[in-house]
Amino acid sequence: MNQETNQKMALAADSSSTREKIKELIYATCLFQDDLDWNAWLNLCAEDFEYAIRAYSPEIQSDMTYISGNRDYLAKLTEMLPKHNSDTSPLKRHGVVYRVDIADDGKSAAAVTSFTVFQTQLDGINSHVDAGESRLFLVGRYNDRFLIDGDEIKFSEREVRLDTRRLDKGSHWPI
Amino acid sequence: MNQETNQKMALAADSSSTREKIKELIYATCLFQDDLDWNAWLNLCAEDFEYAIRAYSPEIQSDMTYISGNRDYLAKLTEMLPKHNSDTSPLKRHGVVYRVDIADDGKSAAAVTSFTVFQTQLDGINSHVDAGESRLFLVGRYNDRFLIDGDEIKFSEREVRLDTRRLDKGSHWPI
Amino acid sequence: MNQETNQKMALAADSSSTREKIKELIYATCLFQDDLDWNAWLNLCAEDFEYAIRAYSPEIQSDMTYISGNRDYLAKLTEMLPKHNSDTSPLKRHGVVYRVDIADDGKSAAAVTSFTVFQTQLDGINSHVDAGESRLFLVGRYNDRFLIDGDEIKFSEREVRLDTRRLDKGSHWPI
Amino acid sequence: MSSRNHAQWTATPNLQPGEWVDSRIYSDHHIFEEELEKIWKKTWIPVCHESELNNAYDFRTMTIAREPVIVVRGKDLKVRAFLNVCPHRGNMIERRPAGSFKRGTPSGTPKTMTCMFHAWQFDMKGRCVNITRREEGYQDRLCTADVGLRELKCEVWFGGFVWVSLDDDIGMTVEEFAAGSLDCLAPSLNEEPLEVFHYHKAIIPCNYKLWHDTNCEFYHDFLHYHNRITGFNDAYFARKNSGFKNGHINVGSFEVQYDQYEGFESREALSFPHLPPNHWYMIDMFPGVNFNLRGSALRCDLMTPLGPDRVMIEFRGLGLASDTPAERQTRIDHHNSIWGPFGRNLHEDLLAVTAQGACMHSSAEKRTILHGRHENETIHDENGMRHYYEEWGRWLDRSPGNPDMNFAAHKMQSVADNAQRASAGM
Amino acid sequence: MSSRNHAQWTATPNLQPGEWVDSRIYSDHHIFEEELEKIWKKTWIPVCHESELNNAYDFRTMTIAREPVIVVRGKDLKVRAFLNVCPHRGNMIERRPAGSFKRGTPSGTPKTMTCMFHAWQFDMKGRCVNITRREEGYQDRLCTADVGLRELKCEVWFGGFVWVSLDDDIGMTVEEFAAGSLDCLAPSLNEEPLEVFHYHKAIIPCNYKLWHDTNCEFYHDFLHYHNRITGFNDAYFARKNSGFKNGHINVGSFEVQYDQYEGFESREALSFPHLPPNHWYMIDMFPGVNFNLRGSALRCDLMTPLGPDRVMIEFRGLGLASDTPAERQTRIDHHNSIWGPFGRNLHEDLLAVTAQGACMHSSAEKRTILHGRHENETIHDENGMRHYYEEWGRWLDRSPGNPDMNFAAHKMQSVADNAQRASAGM
Amino acid sequence: MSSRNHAQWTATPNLQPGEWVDSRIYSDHHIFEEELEKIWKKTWIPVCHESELNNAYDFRTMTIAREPVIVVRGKDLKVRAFLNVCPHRGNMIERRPAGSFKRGTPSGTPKTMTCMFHAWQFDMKGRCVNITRREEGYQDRLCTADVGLRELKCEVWFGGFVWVSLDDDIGMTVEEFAAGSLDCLAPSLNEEPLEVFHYHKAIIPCNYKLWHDTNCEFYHDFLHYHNRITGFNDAYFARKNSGFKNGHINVGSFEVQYDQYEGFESREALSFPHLPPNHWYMIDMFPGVNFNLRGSALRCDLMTPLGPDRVMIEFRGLGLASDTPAERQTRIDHHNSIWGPFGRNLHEDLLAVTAQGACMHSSAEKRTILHGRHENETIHDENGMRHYYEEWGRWLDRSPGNPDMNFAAHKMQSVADNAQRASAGM
Ligand code: FES
Ligand code: FES
Ligand code: FES
Ligand SMILES: [Fe+3]
Ligand SMILES: [Fe+3]
Ligand SMILES: [Fe+3]
Repeated sequence: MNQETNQKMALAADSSSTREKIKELIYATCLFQDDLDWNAWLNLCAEDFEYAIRAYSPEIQSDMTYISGNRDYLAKLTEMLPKHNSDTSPLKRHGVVYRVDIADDGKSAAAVTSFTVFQTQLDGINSHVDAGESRLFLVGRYNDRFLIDGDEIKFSEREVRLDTRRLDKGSHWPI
Repeated sequence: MNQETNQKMALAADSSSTREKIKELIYATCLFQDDLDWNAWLNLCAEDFEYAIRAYSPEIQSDMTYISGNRDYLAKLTEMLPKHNSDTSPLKRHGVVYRVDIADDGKSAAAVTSFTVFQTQLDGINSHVDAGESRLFLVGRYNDRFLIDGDEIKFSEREVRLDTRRLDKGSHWPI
Repeated sequence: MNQETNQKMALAADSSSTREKIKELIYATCLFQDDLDWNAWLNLCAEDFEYAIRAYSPEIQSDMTYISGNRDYLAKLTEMLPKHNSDTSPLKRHGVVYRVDIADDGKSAAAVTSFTVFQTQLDGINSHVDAGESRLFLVGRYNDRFLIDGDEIKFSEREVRLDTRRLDKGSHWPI
Repeated sequence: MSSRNHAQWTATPNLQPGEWVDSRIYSDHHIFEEELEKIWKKTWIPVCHESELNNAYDFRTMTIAREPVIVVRGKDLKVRAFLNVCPHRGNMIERRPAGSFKRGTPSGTPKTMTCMFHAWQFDMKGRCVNITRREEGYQDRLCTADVGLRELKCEVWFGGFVWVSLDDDIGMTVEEFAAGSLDCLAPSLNEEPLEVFHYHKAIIPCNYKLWHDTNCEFYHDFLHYHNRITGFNDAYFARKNSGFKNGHINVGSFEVQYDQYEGFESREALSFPHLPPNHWYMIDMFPGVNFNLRGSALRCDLMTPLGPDRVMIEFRGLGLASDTPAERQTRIDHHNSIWGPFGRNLHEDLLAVTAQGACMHSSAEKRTILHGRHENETIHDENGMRHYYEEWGRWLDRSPGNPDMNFAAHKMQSVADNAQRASAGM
Repeated sequence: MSSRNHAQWTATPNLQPGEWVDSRIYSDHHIFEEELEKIWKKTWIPVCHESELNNAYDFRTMTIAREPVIVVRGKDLKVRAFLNVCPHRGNMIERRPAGSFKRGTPSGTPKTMTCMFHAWQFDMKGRCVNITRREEGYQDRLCTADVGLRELKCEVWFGGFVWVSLDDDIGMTVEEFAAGSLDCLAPSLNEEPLEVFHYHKAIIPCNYKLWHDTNCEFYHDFLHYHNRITGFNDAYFARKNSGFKNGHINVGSFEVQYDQYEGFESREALSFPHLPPNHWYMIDMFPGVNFNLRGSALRCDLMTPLGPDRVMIEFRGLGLASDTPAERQTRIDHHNSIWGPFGRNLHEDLLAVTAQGACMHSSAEKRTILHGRHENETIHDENGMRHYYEEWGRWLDRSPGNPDMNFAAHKMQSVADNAQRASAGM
Repeated sequence: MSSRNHAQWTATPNLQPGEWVDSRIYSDHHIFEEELEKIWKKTWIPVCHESELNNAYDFRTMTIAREPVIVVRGKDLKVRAFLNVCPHRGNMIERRPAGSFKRGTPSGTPKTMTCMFHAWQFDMKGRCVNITRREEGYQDRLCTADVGLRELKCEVWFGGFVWVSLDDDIGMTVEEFAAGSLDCLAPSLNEEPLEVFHYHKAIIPCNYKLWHDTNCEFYHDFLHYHNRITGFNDAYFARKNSGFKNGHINVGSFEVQYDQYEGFESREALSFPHLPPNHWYMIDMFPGVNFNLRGSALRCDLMTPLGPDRVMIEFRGLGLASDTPAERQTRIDHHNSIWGPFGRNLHEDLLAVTAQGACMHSSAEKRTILHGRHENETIHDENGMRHYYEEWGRWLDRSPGNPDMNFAAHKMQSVADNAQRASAGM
């Protein structure tokens, strides 16, 4: 095993471990958000993290933004949740990271995750009959971007791109 | 590439391969259980493996155990299935391992898997009309624990934590 | 760290990277097929790639093939789609690679992926009311085979094995 | 011995009236609506257990015959029930299944029920304590005294179950309604406080009475490998199945051989107070409630009819409030092994009524359902069902054997038929 | 030439009675229930193929007009049909779609049908062979001879299809019912045993007759790129569309140019017996069955109406039982290319009737549906549908053009209208 | 001050007739069908906005009262509406929600609407321009002139909304129908072209009128933390709620303090033309339309009743067509913060009507719904709803307070009651 091979292996291992870390980060957001731990979620995001939920409408034949904001905005929004009346039926994000692309300079990356969100009814309708029933809520993709700074990787951007556009009551929670 | 780097790489590779093996083990349980190969499933479990299905009930505001038992109990239960009348509509467990934590001493690990279970109707209702239709059956998480002994990794514990509490006919099968 | 360890590590890393590449290939087909990019999909397949959708029918107690063909056949079929009237409601394949087995000679591999397909209604029914609603469409597995030629890995076979047999309108699109 | 043609299949069975029912009582839309009005809105329902609302300001919500109900425990610790409907514009006041009003809600202050819509508030006695901007909007035309909640009759009875009736004029207590049917278990349940440890729900595509029938008879032991292996002996078959006023029944006890089922164990160590080891009592109350005590664990089924071919069943498991954690876990295991959603018997029972329901969906042909076994009123007798449907016929004023006929005609018919059969030597 | 206002749109079409129908026949709840009673419960239905129950004790289950049916092959290899309903308490006896009674079930012994609920047992001739604890529970009041299954008329006919009727008094054989409509394919299907290789189902939100219409006419070739490219020539348009007694029709054959569609191939090598190469016959039987032979593969559609705007269609594909595996695979490929759930034509057909159904859901406005093409009774003529609805009107005693009118009035009206039009020189 | 029993709960409220409605108007099946026939098929509906079909040959599809509708822009750029139903066999002509006929379709040539089933074709004026194989099939019996599409009344009015009516004889323009209710926003909307930037739909299990009620009153400010924090001051409560002919209402404006809600900002910079900074107008049109302008973004809700306890609401957001991308993004953000599917208010509103609907499902008991607040016709007055239900009663000829009574009787009753109360000094 010569020096060059050694270096190539090291680099490959490096990029493969970055790739794994990125997947873990994405999956961590699913867990944190499912558990309504908004702070833990936002702590995985860079200061100037930008979040948006978007969908293409075949009705108006145009791309739409359903909500957007930076980390600060999301922090405020989630802090104020207790002041609002919400459907608190738990959501479970079920994502699979389909693709991770690390920039040539190793300083940023992008990832595509296919997800579904299931909602288990709690207090959104007639709880005596409906609570405890799980339903498909959303289908879409996460298009994420990352900043890589040595060992530290943070989300710089998340676009939630929804297929589902029958949103019914919608939600107070970031997806 | 010095000795130290080499060692760090070896350790990292080791832990990353343990991580991969754990994911593979979890996915293997999904395949085995989907295929009703209960023995193959239980062979992945340690002698004193403990299994439980649990859920929190917002109705009685308390944690519940829906079934629990050790490997032996599960072996007996699954062996006796042919003596029982069951809905044999096939289930497909759709899990994504979200998190693997290996203990510092490398002797045990824990993993969190988000799952959905889909049921394709067979003989549970009016098969002429319903058989072949797939429906969402359960949403939840696997909280698994593992024993690591050198190359050998075994399940020491599985908690199936359900969101879904409208269980309708329920099931004779471990989830 | 001796020479032998070094070699073992290199081999392990190799097989683990092949494994990763195979997963990425499978996930790439999900993305390409979701996006109706049939060419990009078929470019991941070997010349003599064989594709089939199969299911077991408990009604006629026999295995069935619902469609089958080689790469060429699929290319023709997908090219001719614009001449056909189709339900163009977007599908999202949600797959998790459960198992990758690399042949001992390292020249081929097999993989099992558990998948669900969700359909977001567009033009298949009464679009005013239904468009934008997501529904479970199919549950099944991909049984894939691969040819490995040095760095190049290609699909040699895909069997889509469906649990779902209530297919309603069916589809003009390969799953 | 042969198969039957249509005429033979649809002929009146050669049994006594009352020994069969017409399947339309399980499937007809009109009869179903009548049952809600004439039975379910006129009876006592054990909607939950007091341990589900232990503290002042705790609440539980549910529905009876589709009407939203809330049960709350007052500052005075008394449990009261109300329609969970706001007097202003009919909103459901509380959406959660359970919780506490001790803390405030986004639109409301602590210790009150607040309708989130326009924030009208009510105290634990159902009195309206605040109308937002009342003076501005209602001047002297409407005051809080006019818009209290609708209070419902409510009793805590029989081991701490909370019973509610939608009928102000029901004219009997729960005890009177039970008419002695609860007595066999009362000592075991009233000795010390109970606690719910299990709750799950099933929505099944069958009529609620099919579930009640299954609970009322043990002839379906053949469905359960567990019952056959742990039960079948002389004592088992000698258990009495007794009817009580108002359509209730009891099934007497015997000693179950739990250890005959591989992996299961004796329940002796954790028997409920005053219950002999491994004994098993069952009470089926009209119109759709079941109490079932198998040694160490009490089960209660409550049916909520959702349609002629749709029922929600809520399953509760209860132990003693004084249980140690280890005792509790054992009770839970005992409960689950047979009765849990992943247990051996419950799945089989639900499977059977689903299949039965698939033949008695709301547009199915009329069929004859036999309830004609006589076995000295022991557990394979079908007297439990005959007793139930006699009561059912009375409440609806319909004949269960021919719901197009009224109940009096049915009784006379029975008498006449019997006389005729007797004189014909049948 | 212009668009139309409401009055023009709803005016009676300037066509002969019988050349249009009222859309309410596709959407009205009451008419739908009447169809089940007066048509579907009174006719022969090919519920499955004999190859689905090859051996003694094999069974298949299904429903006809919502009634559960089981077909079993006896020890004597004869195929018999029964209601899949237990005479005891109406449970569905067998829940599986298919299987064998050779092995026992959890609640039953081998070679019998066992109702899992209380384990009553029946033999393959529908005779009750065991009532559990009969003596204890029924004494001399009920014996097995009283409680046989309800047997249904059953014939194996036309290439091995299993035909069942719920009507004991149907008064005609399948052959008589078919009235010659099956003759065109009989030589091809009866020469040697067939085998089902394909089964799938679709539940479509449209009336079953919309699917039957589509099967009855080829005018919708414009929907199918495959048909246009492989079919349109003089021979194609010359195919005859012929009516038979009882509402059935045939579509005559011609030679399809399969190789005109890229990727498809000639089916010559695997033609069914006695069928000229690449030829294509179609039979549409009243009230909702289709047989379709395209060279190498036979398709059969069976409709099960689920509601006025909901139909289940079961699609079967058949080859010869003697096929080698390679031959079979080729037949399967041929079948799938057009007719499979991922094939070119089936998806288009189902898409079209779904869209049609969306305009004729159960609360839609009444519209006029035109069946007025006359093209010498060739395949773009709409005579197939006219023939069908004439029969339909007779069975229901309703006019298809105005279902509020009875059939006789409709016929007289037609004659009168014709006379009037003729005298008016229209 | 106390809770109430059944008699008290169901007593007629001590308010003036018109100050309450009977909950059955929100739940009765029969009333619902009547509403579709007598109201929804007889009125003007703003089905979409002209910016959704900008170019010649662009189209949009939708339904009104379950009838499929298509709106197309002609070569002459005029917008026309038709039933989206084929005159041949009733297929839905176009399945897509939107698109262009400029390009051909698999079964059709460019610049025509083609029914994919048998490829009949229509131009943008609804004229039939091609019947496939017409001569062969219809000879001289049917020609394209006979089978044009059903054209519907259609106007582009009020900032570019496209209004359609199913009633040829509606006898009034949109302007006349609006009866001045649109005037308050007309200057802001008609100054320059608007553009839709937001569309989403909700299907909610409640009656459509419950959503309209919510849009008609601001008393539910208590539901919205955002409203309480940004609104409550004297100017807020002084906003006028004014009725117009035909059941429409307006809510007057004031200056919202957006920056009081953490994270939100003033909308001053992007005010719609002629609108004072941060002002807010609302128009509720009978029977189920809402226009809502909050400074920088216009929202429009269109209801499509799907059943007595089911409504689809389409939400649109609009800005100025001349917006720069940055301006547009700001408008979108403003719109979303409150009104988007993930915004603060919309979720709360939908949650409330869902809960209200759960108490007024189609089999719920009759209740009294109070609309009795009088606050000088300002925003916490409930005069908006009183105004609406007066109109509703007129169209259906039913009393909203007792739908078993006709409207005239209701009016007389009101007068009599008032007189009686007055004389009784109530
Ligand atoms: S509906 Fe309860 S406060 Fe208005
Ligand atoms: S219902 Fe079949 S044996 Fe009782
Ligand atoms: S239905 Fe439109 S062309 Fe036939
Ligand atoms: Fe049981
Ligand atoms: Fe076709
Ligand atoms: Fe609001």
